Amino acid sequence: MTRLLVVLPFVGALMALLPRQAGLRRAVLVAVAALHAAGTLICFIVRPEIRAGAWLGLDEAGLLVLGISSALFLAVSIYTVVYLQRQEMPGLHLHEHNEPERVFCGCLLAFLGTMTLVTASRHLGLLWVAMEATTLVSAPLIYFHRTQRSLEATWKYVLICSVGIALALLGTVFLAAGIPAHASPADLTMERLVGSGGMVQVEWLKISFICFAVGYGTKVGLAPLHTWLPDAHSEAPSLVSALLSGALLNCAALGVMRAHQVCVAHGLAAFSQDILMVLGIGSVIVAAIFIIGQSDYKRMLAYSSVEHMGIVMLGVGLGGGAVSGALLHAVNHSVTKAALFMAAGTILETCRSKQVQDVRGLRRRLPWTAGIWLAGFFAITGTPPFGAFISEFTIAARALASGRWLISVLYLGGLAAIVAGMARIVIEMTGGVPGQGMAHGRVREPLALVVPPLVLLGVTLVLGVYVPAGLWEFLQRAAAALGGGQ
Amino acid sequence: MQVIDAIMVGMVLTCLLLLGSSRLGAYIRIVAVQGIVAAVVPLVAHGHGIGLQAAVVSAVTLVMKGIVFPRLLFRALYAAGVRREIEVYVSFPVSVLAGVLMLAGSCWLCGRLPLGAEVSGLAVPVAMFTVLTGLFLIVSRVLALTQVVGYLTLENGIYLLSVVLVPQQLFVIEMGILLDAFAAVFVMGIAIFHISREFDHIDTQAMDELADWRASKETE
Amino acid sequence: MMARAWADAVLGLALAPLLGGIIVRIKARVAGRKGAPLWQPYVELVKLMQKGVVYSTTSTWMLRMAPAGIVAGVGVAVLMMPFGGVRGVISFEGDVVVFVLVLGVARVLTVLSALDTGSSFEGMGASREMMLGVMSEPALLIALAVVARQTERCTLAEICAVAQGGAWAAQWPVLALVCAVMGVMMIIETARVPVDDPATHLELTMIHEVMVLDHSGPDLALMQYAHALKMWVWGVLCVNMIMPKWSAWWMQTLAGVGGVVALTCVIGLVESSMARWRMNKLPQLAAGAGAVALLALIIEMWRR
Amino acid sequence: MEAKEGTRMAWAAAVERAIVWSIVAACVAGGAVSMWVLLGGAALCYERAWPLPYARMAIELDALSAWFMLPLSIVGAAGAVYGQAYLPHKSRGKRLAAWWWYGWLLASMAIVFMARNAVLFLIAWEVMTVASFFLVTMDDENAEVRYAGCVYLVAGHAGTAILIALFVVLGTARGGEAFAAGGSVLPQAGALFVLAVAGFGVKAGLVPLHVWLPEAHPAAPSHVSALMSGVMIKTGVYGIMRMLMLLGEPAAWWGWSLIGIGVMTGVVGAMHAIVQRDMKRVLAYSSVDNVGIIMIGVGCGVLGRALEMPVMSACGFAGALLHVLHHGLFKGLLFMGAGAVVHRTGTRMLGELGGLARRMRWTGVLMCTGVLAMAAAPVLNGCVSEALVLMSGLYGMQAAGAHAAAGVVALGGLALTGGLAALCSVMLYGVAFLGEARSRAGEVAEEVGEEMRMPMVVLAGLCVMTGCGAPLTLMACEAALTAVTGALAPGVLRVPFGLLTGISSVALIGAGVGAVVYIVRRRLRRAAMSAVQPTWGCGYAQPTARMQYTGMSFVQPVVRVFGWMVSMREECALEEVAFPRAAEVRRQVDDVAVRRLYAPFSVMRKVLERVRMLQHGRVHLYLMYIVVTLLLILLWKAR
Repeated sequence: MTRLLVVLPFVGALMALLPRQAGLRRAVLVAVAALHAAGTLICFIVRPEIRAGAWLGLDEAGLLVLGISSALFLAVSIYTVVYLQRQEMPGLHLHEHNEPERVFCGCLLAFLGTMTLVTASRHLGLLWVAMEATTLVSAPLIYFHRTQRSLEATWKYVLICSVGIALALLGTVFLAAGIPAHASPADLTMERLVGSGGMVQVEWLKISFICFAVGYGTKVGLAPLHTWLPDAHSEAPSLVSALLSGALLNCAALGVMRAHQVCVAHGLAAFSQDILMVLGIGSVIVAAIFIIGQSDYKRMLAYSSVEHMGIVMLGVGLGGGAVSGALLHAVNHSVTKAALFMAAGTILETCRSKQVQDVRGLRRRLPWTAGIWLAGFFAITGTPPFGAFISEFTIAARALASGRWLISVLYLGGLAAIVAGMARIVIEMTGGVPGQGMAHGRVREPLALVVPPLVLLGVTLVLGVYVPAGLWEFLQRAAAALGGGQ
Repeated sequence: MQVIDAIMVGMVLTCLLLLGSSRLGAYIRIVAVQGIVAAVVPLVAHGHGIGLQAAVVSAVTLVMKGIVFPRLLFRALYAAGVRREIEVYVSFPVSVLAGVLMLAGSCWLCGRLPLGAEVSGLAVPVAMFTVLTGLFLIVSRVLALTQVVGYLTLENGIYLLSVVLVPQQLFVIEMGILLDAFAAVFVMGIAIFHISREFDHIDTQAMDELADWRASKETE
Repeated sequence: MMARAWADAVLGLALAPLLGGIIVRIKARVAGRKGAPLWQPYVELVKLMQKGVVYSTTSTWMLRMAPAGIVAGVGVAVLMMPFGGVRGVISFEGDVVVFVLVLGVARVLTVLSALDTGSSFEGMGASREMMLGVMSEPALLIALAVVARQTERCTLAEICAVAQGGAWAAQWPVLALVCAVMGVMMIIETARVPVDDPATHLELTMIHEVMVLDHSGPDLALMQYAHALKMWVWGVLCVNMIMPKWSAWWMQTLAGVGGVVALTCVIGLVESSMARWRMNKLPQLAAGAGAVALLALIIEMWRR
Repeated sequence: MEAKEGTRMAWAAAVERAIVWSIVAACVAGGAVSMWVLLGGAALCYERAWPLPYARMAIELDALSAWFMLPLSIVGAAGAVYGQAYLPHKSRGKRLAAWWWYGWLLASMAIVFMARNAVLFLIAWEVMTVASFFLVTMDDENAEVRYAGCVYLVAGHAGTAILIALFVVLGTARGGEAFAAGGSVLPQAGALFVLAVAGFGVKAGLVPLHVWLPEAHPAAPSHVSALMSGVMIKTGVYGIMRMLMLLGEPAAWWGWSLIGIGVMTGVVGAMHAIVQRDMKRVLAYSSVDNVGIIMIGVGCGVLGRALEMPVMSACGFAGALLHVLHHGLFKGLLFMGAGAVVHRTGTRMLGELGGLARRMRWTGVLMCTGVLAMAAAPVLNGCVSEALVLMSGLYGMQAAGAHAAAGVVALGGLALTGGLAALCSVMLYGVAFLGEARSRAGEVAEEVGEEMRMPMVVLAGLCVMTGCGAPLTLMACEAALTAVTGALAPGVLRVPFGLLTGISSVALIGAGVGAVVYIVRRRLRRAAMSAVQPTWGCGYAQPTARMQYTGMSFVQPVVRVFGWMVSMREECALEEVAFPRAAEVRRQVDDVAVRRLYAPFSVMRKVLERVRMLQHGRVHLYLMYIVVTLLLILLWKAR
C-alpha cells in the first residue's frame, strides 16, 4: 500500500509529461490527486503495519504529514485546473511566457511523490535523498512565471536549501559514524535507532542532531535560516506557495522530528528540546518583526509560515502536552495557510499587484475571496473558534505550566505583535474603496477558486470546536514517540 | 597507510588551490580533480581489500565528479558566455589564510571526536576541512557558478567523511546521494543559463530584488 | 422630635428671604444710605408672583420647569439640614452624600435653564457656575468627611453634633480649618463677593445673576427664593459647626437663627468692604479650599 | 420583474422581523431566568465533556452572572428593536450581516458571563471581540472606521494573550480548572491579580488601556454602540470581580491599586469626554469615566474586605454592581438618543447641532433623562450607585492609619469625576438640544419614529424606576453582592439599604415638592398670560446662532484648570496689527495616553527598520547565516 502511494504520483508525472492536449493532462492531475488522497485515507483507516527492517512505512507522525500533504494537494489540484485555464485566457493572465504546462504538471505530481517518500521513509539516508529531491523537483514550480524575480527566488531557494540539506547529510554521516562498526552502521532505519536505545555514541549523536536541526531547519524555515522562504513563497504561483507552505514545510519538520525522536530514544531529550525551543521562539520573534510594516501581502503570508513553523518546533521542544498540540497546530496551519494562499492568488490575478497599497475594497470587488481572506486572517492569528487557537493555547499552557516565563512572554507577545501587523494589512485590503487607477466593480469568482479554500477553512473551524477523540489519541501516540504525552 | 595520507594531502592542496585560484576555468578543473581524488579513497580506505561494491561506487563517483559535472559546468559557462576573473568578497590571500585556519580548526574539532582506531588520523580532519572550504567558497565568492563549485566541494567533503567514517556503505544510498548531487548540479546549471539570459551576467550581487529592507523603505 | 424638626424647617423656609434683606440693609448703612426695609425681598417675591411671564422663543419646557425643580432641590436640602440641635426632617445614615448630590442637581437645573435661552451671556454664567461646582464639590465632601471621621457616623446630624458636643476644646485646629472651608464654600455656592457680585450691572462679570436674565415673573421669584433658601442652608451649616450646645430646644433654635443673622451681617460687611475678584482667581480660591480640607484631614489623621 | 423584486424585499423584511423578535424573545427569557436566580432561585448549572483539549462544556448561572445578565438582556432587546428602525438605509446583505453578528455578540456575552471553563470562556471572549469588530467596521468605506477596527482588534488580542497566561497559571495552581472555587490563598495571587486587571482592563477600558474604546464605540451603529458601551465593557468588570472571587482573600494593596486606577480612569475619561466635538465620542469617553467609578467602588470593596471593614466593603461592591446596571441603562439610552440625532441630522458634530429639543421633543425629553442620570441627579439611577461608592469612601476614611488616605482618594477622586461628569452631561444636552441650531443640519431635524422611540422610553422608564426604587434593586442584587463580599455579618447590609431608602425618599419628596410648586405656579392668576419674545441679547442688535456658547467654550474654564490631563494643541493665527482682519483658532485634541504613552513607541519602527536589514537580498549573507547558526549552536551545545 505504502509503496503504491509512493509510486503512484511518479507514474502520474510521467503520464502528465506525455499528452498533447491540456484537458487530458489536467484530468490526470486531478485523478492522481484524488486517488492518492483516497489511498491515504485508507492508510488512516487500516493502518498498514510496518515490517521489521523495512525502509518504507508509515508511523503516526509520517501518516499525519502525509495526510496533510495529500489533502492539500487534492484541494490545490482542483484550484490548479482553473488557474491554468485562466493563464490561457488572453485578458486574465499576468505573465507572457510561462513554463510549458506539461513540465509544470509533471513537477507538481513528482513533488507529491517525493513528499510521500519523505513521509514514508523509515531510513534516514532515504529520508535525506527524498528531502533533497523535493527541493529539486519544486524548483521549476517556483520558476513557473518566467520573470527575473521568480528566477532569483528559485536560485536562492535551490542554493540555500541544497546547502542546508547538505548539512543534514553531514548529520546523517555523523549519526552513522556514531554506530559502532560491528553493528552495520549504515543501517539507519528508525526502528533500529529508536528501538534499541543508547546504541549511538552520545557525542556523535549530539553533533549529528545539531547538523540535522540546522540542515532540515533550513528547509523548515526556522529563523535565521528562513531567508529563502519569503522570496520563494512570494514569487511562486500561489498554488505552489500553498503547497510549499502547507505541505513541504511539514515534511521538512518531519525530518527534524525524526532526529529529535532518535535523541529522545537516547535520553538526550533535554538537549534537543533546548535547541528546538530556541530556534522556534526565535522564528516567532523574527516573523513578528518582519510582518509588522510588511508591504507585500504574499511575503506577509510567508513570514507567518515562518512564525507557525516556529510555533510547531517550540511545541515539540516544550515536550509534554505541547507536542500533540504542536502536531495539531501543524494541521491547522497547513489548511489555513493553503486557503490564504489560494485567496492571495485570486487577489493577485484580479488586482495585478502584490503590494498592499494597490489592493483596496475587496469586500466589494471579490466578496467571497474577501470573506476567505478575513476568515483566514482570523484563523491564522489563532482566533477562536478556529483550530489554531486551541493548538496555540495548548502550547502556551505547557510553556506557562512548566514555568518557562521568558519563553511564554516572548511567545504571547510575539503572537500579539503579529496580530497587530496583519490586522492593519488585512483590514486595509478588505475594507475601503478602490482608489483611483484601480478597477472598481465586482469580479466573477469561479467556483473552483472559492470552494477549495472554503472547505479547508471549514476543516480548521471544525478542529477549533471539536477534536475527535480518535484524532486526539492518534496525535498523542505520535507525540509519545517525540518525547511528548501528558 | 601511506597511500591514503598522500591522497589526503592531495585533497588539502586542491582545497587551497580552490581558495587561491582566480580563473573560472581553472576553478572547475580543480574541483573535478578533487572529485577524482575523493573517488579513489574508498578503494584505499580501511585496509581490507577492494570489495566489488566499493569498486562500483568509486567508479560511478569518478565518472560523475570527474567527467559529468565538469561538463555540465562548462556548458553553463559557455552558455553564460563569461570568461572573467572570479569576483570575491574575500581577497585570495585572505582566503588562503582562512583556509589554513580552517584546517587547524577542523583538526582541533576532530581531536574532540571519539574516532575509531581504524580511520587514518589525517582523513577525518581533511574531510572536515573540505566541508568548511566548500562553505567558505559559497559564502565568499560572488558569481553563481562559483557557488555551484563551492557546493560541489561541500559534497566532496561529505562524501569523503562518509567514506572514512562509515566502513561499509549502503549501495543504494550512495547512488541516491550521487543522483541528487547530479540533479542539483543539473538544475543549478539550467538556472545559471537562465540567469545569464535574464540578467545578462551571472553576478549574484545584482540579484537582490527580493529583500525586505528596501521594500520597507519604499513604504516610508 | 419630628414636630420640632418640622418647626425648624418651616422656620427656615419662612426666614430665608430675610437674609438678602439684611445684607442689602447692611451695605446701604455702610455706604451711608438709609436702605430698603428688611422685608423688601418678601415684597419683591409677592410682586413678581403677580406678574405675567415672558418666555424666549428659543426656550423649551426646560425654562418653564426648571425653577420648580430648583426650589424643590434646595427645599429638600433645607429639610435635610439639622437645626436647633434636632436632626433634619429627612435624616439617615449617609445623608451627607445625598445632601451634596441634591445641591448638585439644583445647580445642574439652573445651568440647563440658562442654556435653554441660547444667549451667549447666560452660557457664560452657566459655564462659570459649572466650573465652580466641579472645583468645590471635592473640597466640600472632604471637609465633611473629616468631621465624619471623628464621629464614626455619616449623618449631617452627627456631624453637626460634633461641634455642639463641645469637640472644639479637643480638636479646635481641625474644626477651625473645616469651618474655613465651609465659609469659602458658602460664598462660592451663594455667589457672594468676592466670588460673584450680585449688585453689578455688567453681565460679563456675573455668574449667578446672569443665568436668570431671561427668567421673569413667578419663575424669577422662584429662582430668587431658591437662592435665598440656599443661603439659609449654608448659613445653618456653618453656624452648626460653631454653635455650642444649649439646654433647651427653643434656646438652641433662637441661637441658631441669631448665628445665621450674624453670619449674614459678616457677609454684608465683607461685601461692602471689598470688590469681587478676577474670574481666573476663582479656581485658585476653590482649590485653596480643597487644600485646606486636605490639611485638616492630615492633621486629623496625625492626631489619632 | 418588479413584482419579483418586491416579493423578495417583502421576504427579506419578514425574515428580518422574525430575527429581531426572536432576539427580543431570547433576551426576555434570559432576563426572566436571571431574575429568578437573583430572587433566590438556585444557580443553574450545565456541564458535560467536550472533545477539545483542556475544554469542558461547563456553564453556570449563579447570582453574579445573573446580575450581569440583566443589563445584557435589557439593552440587548432594546437595541434589537431600535436597530430594526435604525438600519434600513443599509443594503439588505449588510442588514442581515449586522443581525447575524448582533446575535453572536449577545450570545457570546451571555456565555462569557456564564462560562466556568477557561477555554470556553476564552472562546466566547474572542467571539465577542470578533462579532463586535464586524459590527464596528460595518461602514469600512471611511478610513477612521478601519483604523478603529484595527486598533480594536489589536487591543482585544493583546488582552486575550494576557488572559491566556492568567487562566493557565491559575488553572495549574488550582490543579487543572481555573474556575475551581478554591478558598486557599495562592502564593502567586498577587501576580494573578495584576494579570487579571491588565487583561480584563483592556476590555473594561481602564486608563491607559482604553485607547480602543473612543475609536470603536462611535464607529459602530448606535444600537451596537449602546450594547458595547452599556454592556460589553462590563464583561471586563465581570472578569475582575470573578477573579477576585476565585483568588480568595484579597490583600490591601489590591484595593489601593484598584482605587488608584479607578480615580485615574474616571478623571481622565471625564476630562477627555468634555473636550470632544463628536457626540458619540463624548459618550464613549464618559463610558470610560463610568468604568472608573465602578472601579473605585470595587477598590473600596476590596480594601474594605482586606481591612475587615464589612460596611465599607458592602457599600463599595454594592455601588459597583448597581452602577453596572445603571450605567448600562442610561448609557444605552444616551447612545440610542445620539443615534436618533445622527439618523435625523446626519451629523454627530456638536458644533453643528443645537435646539433639537424643540424639533425632536421625545428624543429631547429622553436624552434629558439620560444626561440627568449621568449627572447623578436624584430621582434618576446614576446618583444611587455614586452615593453608595461615596459612602464607602466615607467609611474608608475611618480606617486606621494610612489606609484612611485610600478612602479620601476615593472620595475626592469620585467627587471630581462626578463634577466633571455633570459638566459633560450639561454640555452635551445644552449644546445639542438647547439654544438655536448652529447649522442647516440642525434645523431640518424632525422626530424619529415610534419603533426607535419605544426602546428609549423603556430604558428611560427603567432609569427612573431604578432611581426611585433603589432599595428594591439592591434587594435583587443582594445575592450577587454577598457572592463578591464573602459572608457578611447580619447587620452590615442595613447601612446601604438605609442609604438607598433615604435616597429614594429624598427623590420622591423632591419630585413631589417640585410637582406641587410647578402646579401652584401654573395656577397663579396672572402667570397664565405669558408673552413670547426673542431672547434678550443684552442690547446686542442681531445675535446669530453662531454666537452661542459651543461645547468647547462652555468647558473652557475647567480646561484651563485641568487641561494638562488632555493633550490639547491650540494654534491661533491672529495677526499682530492695529485692526486684525480674520483670526482663526484651531484646536487639536488627542488622547493623552496615545500621545504621551504609546506614540513614543514609534521609535521602535526605526529599530525594526535596522533589523529588517537582515533580509538584505544577498544570497551570500543568507548562506552565512546558516554557517554562523551552525557554529553558534555547536559552541553552545557540543561540549
